[in-house]
Amino acid sequence: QQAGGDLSIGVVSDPVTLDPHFMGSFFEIYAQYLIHEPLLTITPDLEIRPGMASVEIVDPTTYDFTLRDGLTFHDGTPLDAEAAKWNFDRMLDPAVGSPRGNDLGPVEAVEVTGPLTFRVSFSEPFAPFLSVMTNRAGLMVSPTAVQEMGDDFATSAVGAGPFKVVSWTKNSELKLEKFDGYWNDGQPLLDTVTLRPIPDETVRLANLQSGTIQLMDSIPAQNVAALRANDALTVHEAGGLGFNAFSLNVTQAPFDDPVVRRALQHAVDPDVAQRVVFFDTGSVSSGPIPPSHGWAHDPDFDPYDYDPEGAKAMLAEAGYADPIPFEITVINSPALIRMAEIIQAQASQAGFAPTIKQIDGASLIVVLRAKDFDMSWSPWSGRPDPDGNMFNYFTLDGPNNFPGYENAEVDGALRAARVTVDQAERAALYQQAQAQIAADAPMLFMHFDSTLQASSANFVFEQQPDGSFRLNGAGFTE
Amino acid sequence: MRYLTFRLLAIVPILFGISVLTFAVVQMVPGDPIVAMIGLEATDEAIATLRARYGLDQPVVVQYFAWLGNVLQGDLGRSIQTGRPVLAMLGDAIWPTVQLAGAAIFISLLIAIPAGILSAVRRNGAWDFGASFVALAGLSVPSFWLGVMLILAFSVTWPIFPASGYVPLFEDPAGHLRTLVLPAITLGTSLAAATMRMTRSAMLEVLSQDYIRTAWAKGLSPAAVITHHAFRTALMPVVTLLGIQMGQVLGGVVITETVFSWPGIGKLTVDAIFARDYPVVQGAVLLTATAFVLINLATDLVYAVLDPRATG
Amino acid sequence: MTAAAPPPPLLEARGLCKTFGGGLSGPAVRAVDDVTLIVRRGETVALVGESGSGKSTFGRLLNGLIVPDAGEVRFDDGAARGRTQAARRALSRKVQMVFQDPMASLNPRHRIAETLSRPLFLHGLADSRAQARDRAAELLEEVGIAQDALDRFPHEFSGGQRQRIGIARALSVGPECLICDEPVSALDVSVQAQIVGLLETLKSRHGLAQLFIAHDLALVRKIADRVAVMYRGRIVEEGPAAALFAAPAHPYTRALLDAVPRIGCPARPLPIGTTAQGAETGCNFAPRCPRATGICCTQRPRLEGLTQPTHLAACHHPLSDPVAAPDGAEGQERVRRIAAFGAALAQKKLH
Amino acid sequence: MTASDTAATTPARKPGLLRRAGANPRAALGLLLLAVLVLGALIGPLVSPYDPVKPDFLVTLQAPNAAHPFGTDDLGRDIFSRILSGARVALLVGCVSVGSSIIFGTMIGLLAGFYGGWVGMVLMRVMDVLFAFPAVLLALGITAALGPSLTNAMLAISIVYLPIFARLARAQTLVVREQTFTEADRAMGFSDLSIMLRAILPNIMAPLIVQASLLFGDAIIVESYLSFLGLGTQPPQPSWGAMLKNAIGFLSLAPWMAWFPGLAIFVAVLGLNLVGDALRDRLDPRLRKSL
Amino acid sequence: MRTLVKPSSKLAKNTSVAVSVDGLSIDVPGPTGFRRVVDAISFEIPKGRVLGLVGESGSGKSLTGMALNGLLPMSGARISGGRVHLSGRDVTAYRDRDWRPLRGQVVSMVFQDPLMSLNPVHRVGRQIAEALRVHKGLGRTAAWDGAVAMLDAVGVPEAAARARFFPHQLSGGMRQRVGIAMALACGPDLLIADEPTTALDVTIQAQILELIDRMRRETGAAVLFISHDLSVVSQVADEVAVIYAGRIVESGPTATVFAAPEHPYTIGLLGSMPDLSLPDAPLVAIPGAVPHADAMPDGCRFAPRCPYATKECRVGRPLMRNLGGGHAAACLYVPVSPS
Ligand SMILES: Nc1ncnc2c1ncn2[C@@H]1O[C@H](COP(=O)(O)OP(=O)(O)OP(=O)(O)O)[C@@H](O)[C@H]1O
Ligand SMILES: Nc1ncnc2c1ncn2[C@@H]1O[C@H](COP(=O)(O)OP(=O)(O)OP(=O)(O)O)[C@@H](O)[C@H]1O
Ligand SMILES: [Mg+2]
Ligand SMILES: [Mg+2]
Repeated sequence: QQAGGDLSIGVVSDPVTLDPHFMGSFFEIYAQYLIHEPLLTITPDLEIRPGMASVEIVDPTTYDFTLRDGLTFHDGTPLDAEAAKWNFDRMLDPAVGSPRGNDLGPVEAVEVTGPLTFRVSFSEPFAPFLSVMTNRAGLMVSPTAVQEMGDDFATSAVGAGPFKVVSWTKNSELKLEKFDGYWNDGQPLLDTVTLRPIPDETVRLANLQSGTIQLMDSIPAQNVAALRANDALTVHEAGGLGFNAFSLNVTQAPFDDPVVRRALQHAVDPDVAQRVVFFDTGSVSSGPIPPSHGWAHDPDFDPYDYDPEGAKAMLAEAGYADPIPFEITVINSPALIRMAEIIQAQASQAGFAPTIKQIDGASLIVVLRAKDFDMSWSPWSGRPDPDGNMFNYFTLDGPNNFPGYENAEVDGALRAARVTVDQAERAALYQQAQAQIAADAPMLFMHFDSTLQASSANFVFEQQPDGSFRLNGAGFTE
Repeated sequence: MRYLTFRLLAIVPILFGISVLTFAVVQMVPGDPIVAMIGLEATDEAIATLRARYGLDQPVVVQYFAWLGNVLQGDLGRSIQTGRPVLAMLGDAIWPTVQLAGAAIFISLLIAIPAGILSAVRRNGAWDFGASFVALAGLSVPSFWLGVMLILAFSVTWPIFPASGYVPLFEDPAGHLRTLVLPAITLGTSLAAATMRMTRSAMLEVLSQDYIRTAWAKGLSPAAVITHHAFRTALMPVVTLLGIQMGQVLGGVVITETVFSWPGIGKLTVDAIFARDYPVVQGAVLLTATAFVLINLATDLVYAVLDPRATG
Repeated sequence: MTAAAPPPPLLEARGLCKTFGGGLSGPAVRAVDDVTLIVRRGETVALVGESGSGKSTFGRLLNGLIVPDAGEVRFDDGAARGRTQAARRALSRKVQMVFQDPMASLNPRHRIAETLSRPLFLHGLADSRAQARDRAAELLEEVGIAQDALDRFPHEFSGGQRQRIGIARALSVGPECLICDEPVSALDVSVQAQIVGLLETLKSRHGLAQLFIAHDLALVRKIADRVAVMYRGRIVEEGPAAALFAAPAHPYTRALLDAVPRIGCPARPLPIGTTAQGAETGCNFAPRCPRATGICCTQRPRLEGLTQPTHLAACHHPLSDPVAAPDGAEGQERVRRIAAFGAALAQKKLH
Repeated sequence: MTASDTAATTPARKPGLLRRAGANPRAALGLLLLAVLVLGALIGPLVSPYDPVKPDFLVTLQAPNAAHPFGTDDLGRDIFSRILSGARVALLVGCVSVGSSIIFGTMIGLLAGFYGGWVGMVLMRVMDVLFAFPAVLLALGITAALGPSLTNAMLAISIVYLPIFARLARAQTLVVREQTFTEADRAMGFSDLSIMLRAILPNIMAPLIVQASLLFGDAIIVESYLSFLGLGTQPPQPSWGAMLKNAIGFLSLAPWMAWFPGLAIFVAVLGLNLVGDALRDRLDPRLRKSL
Repeated sequence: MRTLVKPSSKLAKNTSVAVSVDGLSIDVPGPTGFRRVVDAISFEIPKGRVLGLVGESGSGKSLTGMALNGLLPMSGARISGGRVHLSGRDVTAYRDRDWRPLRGQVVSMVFQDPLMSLNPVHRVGRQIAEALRVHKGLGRTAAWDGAVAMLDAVGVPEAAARARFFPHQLSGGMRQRVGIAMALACGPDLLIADEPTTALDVTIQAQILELIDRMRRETGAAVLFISHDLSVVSQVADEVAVIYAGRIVESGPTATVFAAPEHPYTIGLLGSMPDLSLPDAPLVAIPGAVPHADAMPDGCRFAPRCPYATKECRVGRPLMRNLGGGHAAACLYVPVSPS
């Protein structure tokens, strides 16, 4: 690896906004960790390390942060305790409407305790907090820039990360260049990074093959085998943090009946999707906790076997004579449609009569929030902590509780896990919740996706499970 | 002059109609820019806050007239998603589209006009058959497909042109042209097909006119008859078609721009629709429609120049 | 025509005016300008004039196809009609039209049977398909077309046959007056004679009155009882055919007659006048008229009776000398041979 | 010179279909391709060897072979059966969208052309609005608003085509309205409605039908665009456009997935356009004259 | 007076003959193959003379005219027999390339519809100048001046200004003058006027006829004047040829033919046409219609419509019989006995 070089990254879609406090779509993470940097960092195997700040856990509800000396934002203003507090306040201010407020859990107060130190205190213990600080809510923006730029901040963010924004041509390229004032000496190696949105996976791959880009996100699973055999390219696969699943609307027929939901779990064989849709990348999923959450993941957890006849029998026993019709809502992407088609085909062998409804991404969110579906794809890109994968989904009024699932026991377990500090204890609580969720079957878990990326063979970087790019240490060889 | 004023005035109700239609369609689309923007994690309060901030909690009619009032003052508003002024976004996106559309039309004319003329002059000959076949093949290839094929052929198999991307003209003219080639061919192909067929039928019609016989009877060479006499008049329906095509191109660039990651109006509009970014959708559609109407007016004027009878 | 009291007017136009255009589409054209004309029962009135003089417009005004700006049309002393569909329909039973271009006047997509039976149904002259078909066949026979024409399309006929079909259609509703707008000018000479013959036959058989619009003066002279000459929307001369042809009073009529090519003597082109103004306020013809004087440019001449009260002209300086009678000597042999040809035809009953 | 050699005209022979086909090979080819399309759509379900929507996960991505002449797709469905089934969709899209837009467009154009004045003005301005509205975006908006489905895609396509037919019908009506036979009908006392429907309508149909045949092919392509954007037919229903879109992801792995739907679209569009061209040549009297 | 219509002619060496047509036959494509629509016609026109070619629609007049201009192949027709000589050269087998220098220069044409036959998008001056530039090699301005002079010569007032007009800005009569100016610009030996007055009003028609007459006197061009109107032909033609169904049935000096027509068809044609000078002449219609090219009767083609026809008329083509004074007719029974 050598210093210097220009990297072009082919990504799936342009970020919507560069303001981390308002990022809502998955595609923003491509740029976020390059422009901004979280207070704490996380390794690819999810170990939390000090970054711009170090932290001391005073007690389960009190955290003392110490910022490095001499941190500056790209605009030269200092990143000190005041600036950090300002960031927290912005995220927490209901008038601002930032979705980060929810990430931060029960924060009670942020106090500046010195020029470079501040304390975050909670009303109750919040175990995932440190992992949250390695993620979206840990990203600090320049208060001066936000105040001066107003609405324009979203397009020309000013952070303290290794790269700063040079120009952004919407839908064409986001040009970043090395930030000279970056705290981590010798980093980054690259001179410039250009993010180029190329929505079509085939075209994106063509760009990599023709050398217009040196790194691409989301290679199509079906091409992985062939690409691995190609010496000029390197394929990177890392288990993702999220899950690929469908919500079953438990508030209305037919999925208000747990028997029907359980029958559906027996009717569908995620192994087929694993092979046909994902070409043996990633892994089959039975619950919300992916293998990458090593300490919480239970590899033997497999509550439902594939048993179409059994499913049929269950339904017959429960008095369903005719095939049960329902609609599978899914967004328009070849792989997801393929998955929906598989579910449709398998379910119709087991006493169901599903149809597929394709919608666009924006509609999906509306559909999910309005519970205007029978069964809907509800993706989750995942967080480094199981809390991030479960709390919002399965607590009683969790914002992502799309199925309308209500189970006091699960709710209790998830809340308890939040305030529990001991990891083993937490793992037990999550597995207990996972088992109960499986029994109630408000969701159909299909797959734990891998993060699939490819690069030119001469480009070396450390792949992140969440698919984001954190390019400290990344560079070209030779 | 009076005619021009009349025509310009006639544009106003059309644009008004278009803005109403756009507003109506956008309102009918389920979804909401705020939800689309902040995604799955948004809380209801956050959504309400942001809705109020962008005036989306107002009745539709109020929103429309507020928007219209601003438009009349030259303010198209700001994107809800990115907060950028719509006018600036359109300004950025228009050049790539104009370049792409221009190049596509140029390529299509380069192919279509000679092919159409030849095919008409050698009617039912091998040339006619061959050219028509190729033209129809052009019509029947969906551009998303053609685009991908061109990329695989000319960037991967024979790496001559970049697979996609946009290089601004003034930054790197050579690079610009290189990135322009494949998308322009993709878009130009279907245009060429239509133009070629129109040229052919217009030429066929003109060639059967009495004044062509007069031209022959004067002893002119075939080249003179075909270019000076026949093509000159056959050009008129072709120009009209071009006007309509240019308008359609503005809408039709969507696919090409998506495939080639070309940062133009089409991609902007589609993204805005999918993001429910109302101000952007409205601005983009209004821009496209205005361009369409103006281009059609321009072709009518060109028509008047080409056809002295029209200026009566 | 006898000297006895003239038959009562059948179709009467009083002070008809029609202006086209104006506004955005260009300058206004006074196509018909204060025209009064009467067609009596059983009479053939010819309306002649150069192209664009407003003949067709006048014909269409008479038939209610277009609405006059001023003036009125009366039929058979009936009250002026309104513009309603019913009124138009009632009029159309009395007054029918034969058009210039026989191909264009027949709907190319309708079989002849349909063309002929639709009017019958419309006017309640037939109740059933079979009845309408029988009647259509009768009509075809009357105009000299074989019955098998019923199931064919217009393009399968020759020009003359099409015009016969057009006439049959006009006859289908039993009109009392036919407006023939240049019914033969698109036809071959030999066919012209056939159609003119047919119209003459029908006239005598049904007592049809005719307004015969034409520009062929030679033909008009053969068939018309009365002739009206139109120039730029106005009638400049009107009178019994014989009188008008023998001694045209208006310089325009005279020029028109002179320009007609005749076998054996050269035609004289209309002289191009020198005065360039006057048409607005004075006589329309003044700018081209060799006899025009100051008054012609300032004062509009009225259509007035001359020596004969039935022969009217709108001219400040009417001509009074008769046209030199053709000696016709060199044509005698031709006439003889034509007559013999006619006789031979009659004898052979070739048809 | 004698009479015999002057009367030497070739004996009249009935111009049979084949002979005429030989005279216009383009039209013949077009008709042939069209026949293939229609036949495929009609008897497709009878002859197709497999259920076009039923996956068979044991035979995914098989190259063309004896059991699957066109190969199988990523879910193991028989491409041949899907192509046949897609022919129905193509035909349906063409017929319904072009059919409804020709009906309403003609009505609008006929009214606007016949009456002119305010009625015509307002109708045509509305059409202008639709026309100036970018077609793909209009379709996008409609399907986005009403939800993606084949029906809505067809609705969108027909709205896009509506002004094309309306304008054409109006232009034709303006011409035919001035023709003598309409005047003859009026002189006969026929009502406006009767004149419009019986006299004018049949005479303006020819160019409309030509246009329809061309747009029919276009509709198949537009449906593929909508499918590309996820707004067309819904899975698992195969439309050629959707199949093609899906195939793009497998170009290197299973190129046959793209060959056959691409070929099907080509054949259909080619056939329709050839037939449209031939119709245009036949129905346009000016061109016929020069024949 | 010369005999214009010759049963068989030696090669015309006499260069005072502008055009000589010998046994010309023309075939046109039909649905069932080629069919003959002009059948072995012969005539010649000396310089400065006018031959009137009259006949009903479809009789082959225009095709004959086109044959003299080499334009037949454009409409798919072809010469299938006979010879055509233009100013002494045999052009029968000329190809388009050979024709080009002749067109406009040796032979030129005036068409029926002056609006349709002028290019709507070019100024009339340019359309005339074009011929001068091609044939006379004139420069742009010289050709333009020539065009203006030509317009002046054909009686277009304010020629310099009118040259800048587009066809639609001129009246019908003016347009036809432009057409004539264009045809005569390069001083052709032969002018073919195909119904040049049919689309015009009588008053304008008289002017155009006069113009054609004057121009042929001034330029010495021979004129083939095609018309279906006998009285118009009688105004300009020195000689007439009456054509019926692709065959010439009668020809001769104009005065002779019209004073004493011999062929029953000519008589019938004259009888169908009222003449203002002879108000008493009966109007006689020829029954029936011109036979269709696919169903030509054997023998005399007029026989089915002819009141004098006998059995003999139905076999064999009646030959042109010389009746003296250049007058000839193709009828078995000429001269027709009056009774
Ligand atoms: N519908 C119309 N709109 C505008 N102008 C018209 C219309 N109809 C006729 N005119 C004009 O009115 C004048 C008279 O036309 P009209 O057709 O009555 O003449 P005409 O004597 O029948 O001529 P022709 O012999 O050529 O048939 C012409 O100048 C014509 O251009
Ligand atoms: N290009 C052609 N193809 C086929 N048939 C043709 C062609 N041109 C002329 N004809 C036929 O040849 C015959 C003679 O045509 P021509 O044009 O010479 O007649 P014409 O005497 O000039 O008639 P008109 O008075 O109508 O101009 C007609 O029957 C016509 O239908
Ligand atoms: Mg008229
Ligand atoms: Mg002719």
